[in-house]
Amino acid sequence: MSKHRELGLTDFEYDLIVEKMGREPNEVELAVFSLMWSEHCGYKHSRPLLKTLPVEGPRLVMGPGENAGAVDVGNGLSCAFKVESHNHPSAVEPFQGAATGVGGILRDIFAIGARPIAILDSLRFGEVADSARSRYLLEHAVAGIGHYGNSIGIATVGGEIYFEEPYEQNCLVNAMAVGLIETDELIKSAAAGVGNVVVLFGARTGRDGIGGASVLASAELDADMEKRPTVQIGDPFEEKKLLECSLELLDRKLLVALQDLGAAGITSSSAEMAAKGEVGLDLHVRRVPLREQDMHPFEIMISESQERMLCVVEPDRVDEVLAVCAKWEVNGTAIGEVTDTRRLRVFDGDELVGDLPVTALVDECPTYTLEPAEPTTPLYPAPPKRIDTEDPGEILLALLGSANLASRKAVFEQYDSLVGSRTVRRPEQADAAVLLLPDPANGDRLTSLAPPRDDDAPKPAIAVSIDGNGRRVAADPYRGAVEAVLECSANLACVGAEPLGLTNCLNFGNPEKPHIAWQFSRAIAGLGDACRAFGIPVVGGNVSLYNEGASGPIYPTPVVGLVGELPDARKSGRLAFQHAGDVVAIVAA
Amino acid sequence: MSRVRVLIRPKAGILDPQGQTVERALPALGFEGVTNVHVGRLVELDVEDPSQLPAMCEKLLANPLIEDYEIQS
Amino acid sequence: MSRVRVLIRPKAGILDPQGQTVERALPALGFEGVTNVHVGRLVELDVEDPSQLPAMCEKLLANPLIEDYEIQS
Amino acid sequence: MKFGVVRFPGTCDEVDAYLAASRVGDAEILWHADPDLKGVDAVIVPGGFSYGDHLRVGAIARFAPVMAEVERFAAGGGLVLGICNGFQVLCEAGLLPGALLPNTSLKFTCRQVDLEVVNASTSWTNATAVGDTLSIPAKHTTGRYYASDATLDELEANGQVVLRYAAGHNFNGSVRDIAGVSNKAGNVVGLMPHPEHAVDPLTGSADGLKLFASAAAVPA
Ligand SMILES: Nc1ncnc2c1ncn2[C@@H]1O[C@H](COP(=O)(O)OP(=O)(O)O)[C@@H](O)[C@H]1O
Repeated sequence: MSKHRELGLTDFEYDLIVEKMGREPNEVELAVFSLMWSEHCGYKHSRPLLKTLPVEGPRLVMGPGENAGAVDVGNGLSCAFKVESHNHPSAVEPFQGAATGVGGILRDIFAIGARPIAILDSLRFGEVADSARSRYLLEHAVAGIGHYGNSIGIATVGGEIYFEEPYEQNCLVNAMAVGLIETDELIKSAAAGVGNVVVLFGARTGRDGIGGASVLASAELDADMEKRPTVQIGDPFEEKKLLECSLELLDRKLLVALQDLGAAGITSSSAEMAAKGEVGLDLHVRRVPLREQDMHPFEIMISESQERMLCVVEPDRVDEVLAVCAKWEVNGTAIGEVTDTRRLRVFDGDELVGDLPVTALVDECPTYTLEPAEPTTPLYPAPPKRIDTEDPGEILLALLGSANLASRKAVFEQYDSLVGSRTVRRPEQADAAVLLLPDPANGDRLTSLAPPRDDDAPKPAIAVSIDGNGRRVAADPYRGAVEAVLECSANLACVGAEPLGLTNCLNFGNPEKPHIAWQFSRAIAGLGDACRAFGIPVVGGNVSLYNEGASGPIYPTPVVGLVGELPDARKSGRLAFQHAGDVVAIVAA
Repeated sequence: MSRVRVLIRPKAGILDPQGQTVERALPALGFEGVTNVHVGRLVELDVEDPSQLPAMCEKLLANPLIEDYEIQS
Repeated sequence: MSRVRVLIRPKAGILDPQGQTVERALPALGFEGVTNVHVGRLVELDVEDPSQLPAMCEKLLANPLIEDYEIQS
Repeated sequence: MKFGVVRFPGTCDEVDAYLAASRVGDAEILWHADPDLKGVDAVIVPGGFSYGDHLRVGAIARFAPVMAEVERFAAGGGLVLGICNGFQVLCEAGLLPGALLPNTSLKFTCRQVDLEVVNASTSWTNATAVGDTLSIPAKHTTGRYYASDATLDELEANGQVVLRYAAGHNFNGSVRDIAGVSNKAGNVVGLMPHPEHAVDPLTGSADGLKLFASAAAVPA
C-alpha cells in the first residue's frame, strides 16, 4: 500500500497535496500534511456543520477558533473553558489516556493566558456489572484523571458517568477545563512580527504518539518498531511548572503569541500560529531538546510528547524568556524564526528538509459533505431487560443497585474538589458546582492575592456543569441534543445560575456512514436550536468521530458543558432538604 | 516454594518523569556524576510454580504497553 | 562509570497494602500459590563514584525509618 | 505576625495557605531556591506535590535551600506548620517524628473529616481546647501516619500527638488515628488535613482558621 494511504490520506487528497505543493511531497512534508489534513486537525467531516452553531452572545469574549473560548463574568474578568475528548488513547491505556486528556485541555486554557481553576469529566463505559474490562477502564481512567488534576493542583469539581453496552469497546473520556483571566490580558495564538523568535518550552520531545506515521521510517528503523511508544505518558509535575512558567511569561508581557502543543505536536501548533498570523516560520528540528537522540526530522515534527508549549518572542526578550523558563526548571529553546514567506520551512542543520505552504496546510484541507440518511431499522439492539420482577421492593433494590443510579462518591472522592478554596458547592451538594470569583469589592484581582473579607457584600460566583445522554440522542438525535442543553441549563438553574456560554464535545461513530451522518447532523441542528432559544453562544468544543467497536457504533453522544454566573454564592441552591417543616414543591412547565 | 524478584521499569523511549526528577535533584544534594536514572518497581514474592511468572507479569504485575519486566529468581 | 541497581522495600512489619492488593488479585486471575508479596521501588543509575551510594540511599533514595535498601552493582 | 509560605516546584496549596494566613496576619511567599526566610515570624510548608511526589513524597523538597533555613529557624523555636505535603516534607527533614505511608486504600481520597484536638498548647493549636472537634478537609494518597510503637508511646507521653481523626474518620489507616503531631517543644506542627481550605463557612467550614489564629496569638 502506498504511504499516503497508510497515513490515512485518500488518493484524491494526495493528488491535491501534489497540486498545492507543485511537486511530490517528501517524507517530512507528507507526515505534516497527513496530520494537518486528518479528521482530528482538519475537521474534514464536521467543519460545515459546526459553522451552523450560534457563536454570538452579549457576554462572548472569545469564540471558536482559539485554544479555548471565553465569556465575560463581570468586573473585568473572563472565564475561559473548553471540553475535549481523549477516547481512543483511554481505550488503549486508560490511566495515561485519561491523564493526558486532562493535561491537554488544561494547556488549552493557559495557552490563552487564563489560570485554570476547575476540571470536569464526562465518562462512558460498558456495563460494569457484566464486564471486567469496563471495570478496569473505569477504575484506571478515574485514577488517571485524579492523578493529573490533583497533582497539578486544579480542582475537579464535577462530571458525569454512564454505563451501557454500546460503550463497551469504545469508552468515552471527555474532560472540560475552566479558567479565569483578566479580559484585557487574553492572548491569542497568531504568530506575528517577521524576525521574531519561536521558542519551544516544556518537556523534551520523544517518540510519543508517532504510531501511525512510523510507516515513514526507513526499513532499518522499522526493525526497531518495538521502541516506538505510541502511548503518551503524562507528567503533571512538568505541566505544573509549565503552567506557572507560562503565566509568569505572560504576566511579564514577554510573549507575542502562545500556543500549546496538542495532537500533531510542533506541526499543528506552528502551522496554526503561522496561518493565523499570515506569516511563515522557519523551524530547526536539531535544536529541539530530545529524549532520544536518533529521531528523524519528521518524528520531531509530529511527536505528541506532552507538556510542551510554543511561543513567539521579540529577539531582545529571548534571554528574559529563557531565564523565566530556567527559574521554573523548564527547558526553553529557541527553535525558529517568524518569516514573511507564508511557508513552514523545516531545517535539519543547514539542510531544508520540508517546505510547506501554510495556507494549504491549515485552511485548505478539503471538507466533505455528509450524506445523511435516516435509518429505517433500529441501529441498536434493544437493551436487555435487567429487572425481571413485578415486586416494587425488589425493583427498588435493583434500581438502587444499578451502576447508573449508584452514588458517584467512589469516583469523585478520588478528585481534589477543593484546591483553590473557592468551591462553594462540591460534588453531591448541588446539581452544578459553584465556584467563587475573586471579589473586586475587596480589591481582589486575580493577581493581587488579596484575601476575601467576611463582609456582607454579595459573593459573585460561577457555576459549571457537564451533561449528555447518548441513549436519548440515539432515540432521537435532534431532541436528545436539545435535552442535553436543557439538562445542563437546569443544573445551573438549580444553584441559581444563568448560563453564559456553552462548550461541547461531539462523540459519534463513522460519519461516512449515512445513518451516522444523520445522527450527527440532526444532533448539531438540535444543539444549535437549543442554544439559539436560550441565547447561549457556543464558545468552542471538540469533535471525536469514528467511535465504533466491532459490534457497532457508540450511542451518538454530544456532551455539553455550561458556564453560568450567579450574583451571590451564599444563595446557591443545594440538593439536600435543609430543614424539617420546609415545604416540598414541584415546578413544571 | 521459591522467593522471586520482579524488576519492572519504564520501557526504553517511554517518558520516565520520576527518573528525570531524581537525576535533576542529585547534584543539588552534593551527588555529582550520576546519570541515566530510572525509577521502577520491585515486586518480591514466594511462588510455588515459577513457570507462571511471565504470565503473571504480563497480566498484573507490569503494564506491557509501557513497562519492561525482568524476573530474578 | 558503572550501572547500579538499588532495591528499596518496605521494612518488615510495616503494613504493605500494595503487596496485599497484588496477593489478593492473583488468585482471581488464576494464579494460585503465591504468598508473601511485597512491592517496593527499583532505582537504576549510572554512577561515577559507587562509594557515594550508601550515603545516597540513606539520604535520598530510601527512608530508613520505613524502608530497607539493597545495592546491586 | 508575618507568615512565610514556602513554594517548591509542584506546590499547589500555597496560595490558599497564604490567603488563610492573611486573614490573621501578613503573609509572604518564600521561594524554595532562596535560602532566606525574609524575616517572617512563622513558616508554613504547604500542601501539593513538591517535585511531583517523585521517588517518595517529600523526599526531594526537604533538600531545597530554603529548608536549611527552615530547619535553623525551627531549632531556634520558630513557628513552623507543615500541611499535607508540607507535613511529609517536615517528617523527611527530621523536624517531626514518623513518616507518611500510602493510604491503606492506595487511593487518593478527598473528604471532609472531623479532627479531635488532643493537645491545645502547641503554637498552632493554642486557640482551641482539648476535645474540640474541627471539621477540615483531607485530600491525599500518602497520609497513613507511621512510627514505631516505642516512638508512639513516647509521643503520647510528651503530648506530641496534637490531632486525631474522630471515630470513623481515619480513612488512611494512620496508627492510633493520628492526624497531626508536633516536635517536643510544640513550635513545629504537621498535619495531613488542610486547615487552609477551612477558613470560610461559605466553602464548608471555618474551623481551620483556628490553627492560623493560634500562631498569630503567639508573641513574636
Ligand atoms: N465523572 C465524575 N467526575 C466528577 N464528579 C462526578 C462524576 N460523575 C458524577 N460526579 C458528581 O457526582 C454528583 C452526582 O452525579 P450524578 O449522579 O451524575 O448527578 P446528577 O443527578 O446531578 O446528574 C455530582 O455532583 C457530579 O458532579
